Amino acid sequence: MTHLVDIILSFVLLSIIFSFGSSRLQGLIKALAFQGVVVSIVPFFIGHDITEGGVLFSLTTLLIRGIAIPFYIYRFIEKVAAHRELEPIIGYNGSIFTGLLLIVAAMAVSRKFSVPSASTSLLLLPTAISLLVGGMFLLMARRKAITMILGYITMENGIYLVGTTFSVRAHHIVEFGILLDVLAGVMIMAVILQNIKLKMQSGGEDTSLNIISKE
Amino acid sequence: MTPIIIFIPAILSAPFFPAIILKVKAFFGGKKGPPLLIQYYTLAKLFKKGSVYSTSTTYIFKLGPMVSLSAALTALMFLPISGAAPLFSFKGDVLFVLYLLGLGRFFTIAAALDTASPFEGMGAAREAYFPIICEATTFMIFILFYRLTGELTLASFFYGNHPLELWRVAGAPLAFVVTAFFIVLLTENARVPVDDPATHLELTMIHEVMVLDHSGPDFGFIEMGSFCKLFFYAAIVSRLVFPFDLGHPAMNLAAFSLIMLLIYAAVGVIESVMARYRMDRVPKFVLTSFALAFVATIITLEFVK
Amino acid sequence: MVEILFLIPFLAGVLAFFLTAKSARKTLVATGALHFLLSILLWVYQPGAIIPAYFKTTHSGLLSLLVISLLFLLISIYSTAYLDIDHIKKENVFIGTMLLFLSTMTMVTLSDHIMVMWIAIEATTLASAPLIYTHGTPASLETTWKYVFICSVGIAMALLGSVLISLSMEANKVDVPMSFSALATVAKNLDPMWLKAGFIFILVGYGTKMGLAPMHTWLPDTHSEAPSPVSALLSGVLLNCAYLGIFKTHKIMVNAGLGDFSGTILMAFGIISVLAAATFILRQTEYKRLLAYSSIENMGIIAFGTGLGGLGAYGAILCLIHHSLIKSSLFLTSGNILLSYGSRQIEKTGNLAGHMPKTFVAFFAGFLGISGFPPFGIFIGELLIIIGAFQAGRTVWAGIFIFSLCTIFAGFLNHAMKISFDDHQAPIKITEKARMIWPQYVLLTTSAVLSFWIPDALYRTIVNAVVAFGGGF
Amino acid sequence: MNSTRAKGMNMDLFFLSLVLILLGGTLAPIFNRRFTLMKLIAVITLCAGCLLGLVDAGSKLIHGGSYRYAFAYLNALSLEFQIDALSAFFLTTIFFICFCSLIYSFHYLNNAEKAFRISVNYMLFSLLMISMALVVAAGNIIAFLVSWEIMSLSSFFLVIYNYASSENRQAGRLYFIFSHVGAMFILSAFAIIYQHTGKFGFIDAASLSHGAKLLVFIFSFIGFGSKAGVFPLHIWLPHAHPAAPSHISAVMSGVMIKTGIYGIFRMYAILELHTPVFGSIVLSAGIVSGILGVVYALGQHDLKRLLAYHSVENIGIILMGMGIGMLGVSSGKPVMAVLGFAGSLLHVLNHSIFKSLLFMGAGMVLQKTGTSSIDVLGGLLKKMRITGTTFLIGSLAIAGLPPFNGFISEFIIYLGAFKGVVLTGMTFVLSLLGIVGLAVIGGLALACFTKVTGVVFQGEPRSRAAENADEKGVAMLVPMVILAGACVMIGVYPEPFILMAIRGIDSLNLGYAVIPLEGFVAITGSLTRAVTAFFAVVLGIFALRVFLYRDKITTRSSTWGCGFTRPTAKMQYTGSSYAASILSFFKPVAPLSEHHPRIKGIFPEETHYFSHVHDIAERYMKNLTVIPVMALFDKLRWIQYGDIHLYIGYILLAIIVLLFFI
Repeated sequence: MTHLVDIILSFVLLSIIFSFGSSRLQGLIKALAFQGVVVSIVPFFIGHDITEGGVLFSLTTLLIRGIAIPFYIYRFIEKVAAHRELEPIIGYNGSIFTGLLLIVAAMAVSRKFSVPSASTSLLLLPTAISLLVGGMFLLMARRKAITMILGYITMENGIYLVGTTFSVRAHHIVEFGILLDVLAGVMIMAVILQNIKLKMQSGGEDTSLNIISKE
Repeated sequence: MTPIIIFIPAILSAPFFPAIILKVKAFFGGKKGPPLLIQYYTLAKLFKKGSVYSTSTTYIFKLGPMVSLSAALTALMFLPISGAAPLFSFKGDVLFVLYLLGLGRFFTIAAALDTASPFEGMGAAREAYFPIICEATTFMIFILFYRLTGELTLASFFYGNHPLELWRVAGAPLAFVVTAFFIVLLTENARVPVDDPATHLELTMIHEVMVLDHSGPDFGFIEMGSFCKLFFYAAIVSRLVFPFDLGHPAMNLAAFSLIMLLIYAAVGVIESVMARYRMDRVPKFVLTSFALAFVATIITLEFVK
Repeated sequence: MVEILFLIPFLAGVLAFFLTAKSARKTLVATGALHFLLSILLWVYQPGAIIPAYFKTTHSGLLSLLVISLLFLLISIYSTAYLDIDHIKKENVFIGTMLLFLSTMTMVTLSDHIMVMWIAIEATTLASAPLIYTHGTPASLETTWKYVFICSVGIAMALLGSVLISLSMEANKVDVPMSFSALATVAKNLDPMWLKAGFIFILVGYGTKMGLAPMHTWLPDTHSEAPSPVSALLSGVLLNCAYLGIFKTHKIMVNAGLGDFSGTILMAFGIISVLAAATFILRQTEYKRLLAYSSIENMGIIAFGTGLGGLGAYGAILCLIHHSLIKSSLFLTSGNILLSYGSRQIEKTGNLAGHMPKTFVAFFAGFLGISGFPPFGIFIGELLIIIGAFQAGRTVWAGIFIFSLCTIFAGFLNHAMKISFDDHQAPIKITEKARMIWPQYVLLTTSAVLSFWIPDALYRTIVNAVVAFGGGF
Repeated sequence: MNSTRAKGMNMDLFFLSLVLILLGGTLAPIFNRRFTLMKLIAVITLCAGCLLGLVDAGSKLIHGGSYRYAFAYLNALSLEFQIDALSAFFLTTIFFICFCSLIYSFHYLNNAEKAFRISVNYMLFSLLMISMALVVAAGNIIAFLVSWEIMSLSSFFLVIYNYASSENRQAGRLYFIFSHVGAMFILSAFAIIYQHTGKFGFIDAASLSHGAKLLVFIFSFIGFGSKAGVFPLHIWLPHAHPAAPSHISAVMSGVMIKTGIYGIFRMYAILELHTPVFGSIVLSAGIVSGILGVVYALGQHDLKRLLAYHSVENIGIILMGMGIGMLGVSSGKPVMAVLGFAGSLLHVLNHSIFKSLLFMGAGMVLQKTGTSSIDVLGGLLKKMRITGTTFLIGSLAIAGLPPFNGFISEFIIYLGAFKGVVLTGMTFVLSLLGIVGLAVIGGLALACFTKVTGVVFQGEPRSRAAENADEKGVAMLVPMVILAGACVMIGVYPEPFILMAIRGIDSLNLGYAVIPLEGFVAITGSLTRAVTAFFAVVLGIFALRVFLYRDKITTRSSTWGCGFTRPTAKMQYTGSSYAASILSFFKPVAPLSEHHPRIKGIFPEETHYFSHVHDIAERYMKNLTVIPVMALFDKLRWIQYGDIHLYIGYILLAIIVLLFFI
């Protein structure tokens, strides 16, 4: 029987494809926000007994991942008035194609792993993997620093999915760690980015990003 | 006592034999040639004279003749002249003798270079060059002899009828050895076709040019030294071509002297019928001697096994 | 009570933000000294932790801690002199961050819980980023960006790895706290597949931080951009912290009977790193990058040794300690060179022996130490590792290893001689200050002494640390 | 520090001497303010140390037996030292030569401006001595390697003593790289031993399998060979030895490179390689380096470089002796074995004596004329009688001529080789080649040193510098005289020294009962007699000469120019031209490149000629190692050109690849 979670997760998978295909930052951010919301509510749907601590964590995560970060980045883009174009290193069609392949591969791979709580959902592991690798793909395939941050967050979503849903007695310390990671990571990156923007008025943001330095 | 009795006259007769060469050459030239005792006269004349020393020279210049002469003399002490027992003999004296002659050569060259004369340097360079190959040959020959006799002394090779033994075991190949050694003789003693002692142009000389500046008794020593050296090699060759022991020392001596005459004559003949090689040809000529010795060794090993 | 060790520098750091440059410096040195004192005391008494679930004094931790606090003390002293010449706009911020950096690193060495260690290491990244950005030039900015980004991605991997390890507990319903010490005891019961996966992610993650090729890419830029005291800290201490994570995980693997798996992977990374270092040292043009690559080399050596186990593991720990001592001294010296020649280019330097004899001695001694010559400890470390490699029958690996070591030596020698002896007329910008020399000398002397005599306590600690890998003799 | 003392207290005398040397070394920099005082203190203390060590080593050599010590090291390891007859023999050599060169250094290092550097030089020198002594005394892997590396280190610094010149820096670089790579080879050889025995000591290394032994021997042979300067691993040597100050070159060329020889001896001893293959390797290597060494020497224009190449030659001779010894063992001929090894060991001693003597002579020339380029010198014998004479003696010795020490060792090696000639198969062929090789080497060495003495010390000075040279500095003359005396002494009365060498090889445990020494004593005795005879003859001739020259007028005039009336010093035969014809014979192995503008016109302007003999080893070493390695690593450099996206890719790649291994 298909689990309710699977339906949501399939949307997440779609969002990955979409994010691969979207040529504009805004689109990317929307996809991201969606992912953030989903991954943070997934735990509710998985049949664990939910402790209030768990609820608290999930809500904070929802707040941060689904709302705070995307909003912050949205504002940021407005502020630095970055070009809306993404300047892909790998083209959109190519990216979409890769995305599809990626999902298929993820499916195949996840067959091989025996998840402790596999009973609950089939798509969980594939989605996690797809998010993870998809995030890295964005890191590699998009030239803009801002996009790289987005990719990083996608990756984090994947990790979060694994971390929260698979370890049954959800170790809060784990969740806390992940939270700290994404928060701190994104914050400091944004700060640097801002500085870059300020420093490199001349060339605009892009110059700072396909920076080529000596080996 | 016999060694001394043999040794002294040998030394004294050393200056005699070269006269034969001159005679033979003269004969070929259709001339009467110098008296047989010419070399003795020369020596006497030189010993009477005083000397002129170049301002460039040092004590090495004076040392040279003495050392080369002494080396040659000492070498003769180890040689069983006419198959009689030598003055000295010990395990490996062959090496000692060869290196002693080397010492003599070192000082001849050093003395030559002492004069700062470009010509003598030229001669010295050649004197340093060709004997290297000769030594290789000589050692090759002695390796062969060692295989045959298991000894490493001149005495064991050339005493009494030991040479006969060599012939018996080695057989025909020993002829090669004799040839090789004869070539060595020509080279080491600066004879045609390696060097022409009678030429006029210093540029083409080896031994003669090196001693240009020596005069008086010093030059006498040098002459004497080269006579002894020639005598040394000739004596060895003679033992090889006439390996027999006639029983009595006197008869041996007679036979020996005869053979020596023949050898010197042969040298004379060669000098008369051959021209001196171009300098860059000489190494090839000397190398043939090494090749001969080598072939001889390899062939003989078949018999000795 | 061990928490004090990282709390004190933390508070001091926060305090420093509100101080003037002068007093901030005092705080820096004072904290360094206090920290050193405390870690000595820690060695003596080995007290328990307030939160034993998270913190614990382990043998490996103690070793790194001692190295850290010794290095920090000396580096802080050097920095006071360094800051006189190399002017930094917000000095108190700089010093404050340094102290925070210290506290995070101390936390790494003391943390026993997998997640806590991960958090601590993440924190080191965050704390060190401002230090690298100190000069605020576009280049340094770019470098900082690279550093933060690559490390964050790496660390994220490590995070996933930690999660997977918890999964490996779930899989077999193992119910123990997620602490290295606890897991090491029950390692046998963990689910091997998830454990392997976890190890791989942790290795890659922390390996990125430790500077193992091919994840080392952030390291050269960072070390050459950062002010020399910072590079010294990064190379001498931070890398060890990352290594600590790998080391402890590897221990779990060994106890779980997966030692061959993890060991081989470690060795592979080690060899790759050494080769990578060789590649870039041969034709290097900047001496700070040169030193950075040499750090990569040494991390490779250490990983290789750890993977070998036995003699190799012991050698690896020796290399770890001595590398920290020598390399940080080298970076401090490079600071002197940079300040006096005003260029990072090897081309622009020369005749160090003539211009600054004292610095030259520190520099060349450091070079000899780092390339494995007695009387410095890396010599004996490498010796043991190579012998260990043969002992383990890894002849081919050893062959490649030795080959790369020789190449690196050749390359490094060329540059070192260029810097030390080549002709150079242009005048020197600074005079040699005592405070900019003797910290290096202390470090080098320590290494020299330790390579002939190791205190028994230290020796026992080392052996206990590596005993799991059949270390010692 | 628990030192398990074996025989009484004279073991500790050894370490006492080392401590004394160390003291001398450390005192020097302390007193560097007072130049002469510093030199005095340093030289005296160091000399005292050397003498002490000399006495100790000598007594150990005489009393035989082996003395062991162990010091706890790094809690679990230990530094073990063992002095047996072999070590003692090398120790004797080391301390003797160092002693001489220390005395020499007192006047050689006379530049007061460089006081500090000179004091450092003394410190490093003391380190070098200590490390050399410890190398030959080392009893386990760690002790050996530590001492070995310190030796390389100190000698490297001594080579770049005068680092202002880029050649010296280059030389030092080359040398350092070679010694490090060599050390790595040695290390891996030892590691293989450890792999099989599981011990850091050398004991029961003999239990290795034959394959392992072969591997160990090859590795260690490469390692030690590169230190000893075996062709083709010698290429650092002709660069490094000229670069170092002469008293150091004397020590490096005289004794330091012998530690390589010691290593090979030691490996042979501990591995008990009683199969022919090892002997064959060593002997062939010996022949090649012997001949090529002297050929290249003949082609050199720089005095010290020339001498350096002669070290290669003599190492070749030493190895030939060793190889013959090994072949003797493998083919069950004890006498041949003893002859070979004894000859080899004795040549170690002899070479160290005359080579350091020659380097000191070269140093004197260099210091007084400011150049060591052969073709601009000349006529020095008139200005430097003692230097010239001792140098002449050294040349005669190195050319292996009687009655000097070089001849003795070569003589014994010859005897051994001749013993091998009666055998069959490989042994026969190699022995034959060995003998011929030795003969050729002898001839070439003679040519080479007639060139040196003739061009440098005889004839007319070719330059201003050479004209007004002198030989001030007693401290420099004394050691030269001592060494020259030693040359003659060993040459005339070799018995004790040969017995010393034979005692030295006792510790090679060849698996034979000790064979009676009468035979050898007999040989030495007869050598002495023969030499005496020769001397008698010389005296006789001399007497005759005196007699002939009584009341004769001997006049002096200029050399007879063969009709050319205005000779100049420039017209003399130069060293290059002297060697040209011989070199042409060896063109294939010693390619000669010449540069000189062609002479044109009836009145051609001034021209010049320059020739250089290429060392094929140097050529091929570069093409076969350096260039490929560089190319390889240059190819790898693309992996990091600064694109952060690529870097992320690496991380992903690493993970994906690793996941396959689960």
